[in-house]
Amino acid sequence: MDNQAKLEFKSLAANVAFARVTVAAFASQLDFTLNDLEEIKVAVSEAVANAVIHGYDNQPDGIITIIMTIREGTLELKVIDYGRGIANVKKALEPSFSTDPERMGLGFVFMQSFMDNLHVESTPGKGTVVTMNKSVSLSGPKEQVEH
Amino acid sequence: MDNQAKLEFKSLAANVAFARVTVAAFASQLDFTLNDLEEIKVAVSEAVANAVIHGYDNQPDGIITIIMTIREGTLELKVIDYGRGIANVKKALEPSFSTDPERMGLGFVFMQSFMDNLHVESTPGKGTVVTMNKSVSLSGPKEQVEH
Amino acid sequence: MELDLEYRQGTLFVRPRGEVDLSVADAFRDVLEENLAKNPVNHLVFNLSKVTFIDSSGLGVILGRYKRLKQQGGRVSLVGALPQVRRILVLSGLLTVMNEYASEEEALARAG
Amino acid sequence: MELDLEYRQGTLFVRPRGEVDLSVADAFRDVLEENLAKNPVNHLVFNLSKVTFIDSSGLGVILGRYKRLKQQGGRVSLVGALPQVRRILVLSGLLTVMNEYASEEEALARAG
Ligand SMILES: Nc1ncnc2c1ncn2[C@@H]1O[C@H](COP(=O)(O)OP(=O)(O)O)[C@@H](O)[C@H]1O
Ligand SMILES: Nc1ncnc2c1ncn2[C@@H]1O[C@H](COP(=O)(O)OP(=O)(O)O)[C@@H](O)[C@H]1O
Repeated sequence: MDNQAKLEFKSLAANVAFARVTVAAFASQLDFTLNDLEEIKVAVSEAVANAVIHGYDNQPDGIITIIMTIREGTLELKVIDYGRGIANVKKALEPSFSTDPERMGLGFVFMQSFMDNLHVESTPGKGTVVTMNKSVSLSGPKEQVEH
Repeated sequence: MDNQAKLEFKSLAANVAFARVTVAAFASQLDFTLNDLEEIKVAVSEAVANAVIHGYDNQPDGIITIIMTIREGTLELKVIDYGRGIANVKKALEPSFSTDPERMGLGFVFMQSFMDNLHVESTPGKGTVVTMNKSVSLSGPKEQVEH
Repeated sequence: MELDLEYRQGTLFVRPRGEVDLSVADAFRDVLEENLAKNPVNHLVFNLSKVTFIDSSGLGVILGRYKRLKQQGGRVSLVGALPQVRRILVLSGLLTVMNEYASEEEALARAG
Repeated sequence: MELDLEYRQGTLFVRPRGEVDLSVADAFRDVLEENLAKNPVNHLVFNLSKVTFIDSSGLGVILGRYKRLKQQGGRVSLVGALPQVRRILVLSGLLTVMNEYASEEEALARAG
């Protein structure tokens, strides 16, 4: 059954956990394994943390929107902020690249590793849209294949 | 810390569980007891089920909006639908009153019992807004008082 | 919700697991009606010990079956509700019309 | 996240519990820096056995402390990561620079 939901919240660090629990609850309408749900949680956590830290520079008054869609066994997530934007998306996607010396530059790496697809659109001064997809694996529980 | 989030989703029965988990995750930013969180889940479940069944007559294309606000230790919830509306709110709030013979007429009773406040605004043909509040009890964990 | 059903000498044991809300109410009701039509049941035992969440949509299924059995002279017992589920049963008034037991055995022995 | 710290003869045991993400990263880092300033530490042991979730914001706190200790000639050990946390450690490359042990005792005995 196709489904869609939209979540909007303030750019507070406390909302990172709220966002990942919400998305996992929505995703659990598909037959994802527990392992898949853990991976989705990490991806959401990274995207939302980026919006809070980089997009809004840790200011709490920004709005972050997540659009969750279930379509033919696939979960699509759009994590949107209306903040600073990214001047060089290609560079930003490189492993270990970070504009913040305190951070690891692994956010996009984790999103890419844990989801099937990652797409980043950004306009400096306007904001960033991170789109990620993940399908339920048809080959049975993923754990059995991977471990 | 004050906080606000807005959730929008389709009027599908499957989203009743999604809505209550999301609200509970948001509410857990306050120091509610596990018992309080269970009560909040029931209240959300009733309000969303009403929007699906009564507001939208079980049609899946309606939109349900939940606005969650945390302000000074109080959780405020607004559950909004743009459906049929309620002609006689006073009557609808009466225990055991239901326009559906298969149902118990206890939805509003549960919302009233499990939250501190319940307020219903409705315009026939336009929709319904159910507003509920619950504060963190200052007298320590509620369980110890009640059981 | 998952559901386990067992029929034994006029008693139908119903063992739902998980969350009983609007999303499962219709299917739950249909399965019960089907089983009540198939077998002569004079005692319906709801074992709620594995139910982690219930709301008025879920209770409605139980109450509806109670009304049906009462008309036929049968009875309905509730077994093992966890605290959060039990509070809902109390508040709904269901416990004033149905008997509650600690175990299925007790429900069988004492519901007479 | 909750945090338990224990200092014993040059070793600081760090035992976070729960979820280690952006919302706790600053406080986590500050507590560690404070303790590293207070005591002479040549071995930092992160016991992750009670960590249910970690993301790159949480890992950053561990990596930052690793860099600090390495400069001072100290070492960092990781203990007891659950499978989902361990996958993140692997993917981040942290396990290529820090040693991993099954228990705190083993970390003490083998990290020389
Ligand atoms: N939502 C965003 N808004 C603005 N800049 C972003 C956003 N997300 C990522 N970036 C930029 O991309 C870089 C790489 O991101 P990421 O791989 O998540 O690493 P990290 O968050 O550790 O810096 C960030 O350092 C930042 O400069
Ligand atoms: N969102 C809504 N839209 C339209 N009508 C509603 C809505 N919520 C409640 N009602 C009306 O109020 C009545 C009482 O609601 P409630 O106490 O929840 O009992 P129940 O859902 O069991 O009927 C319903 O039967 C319905 O007629």
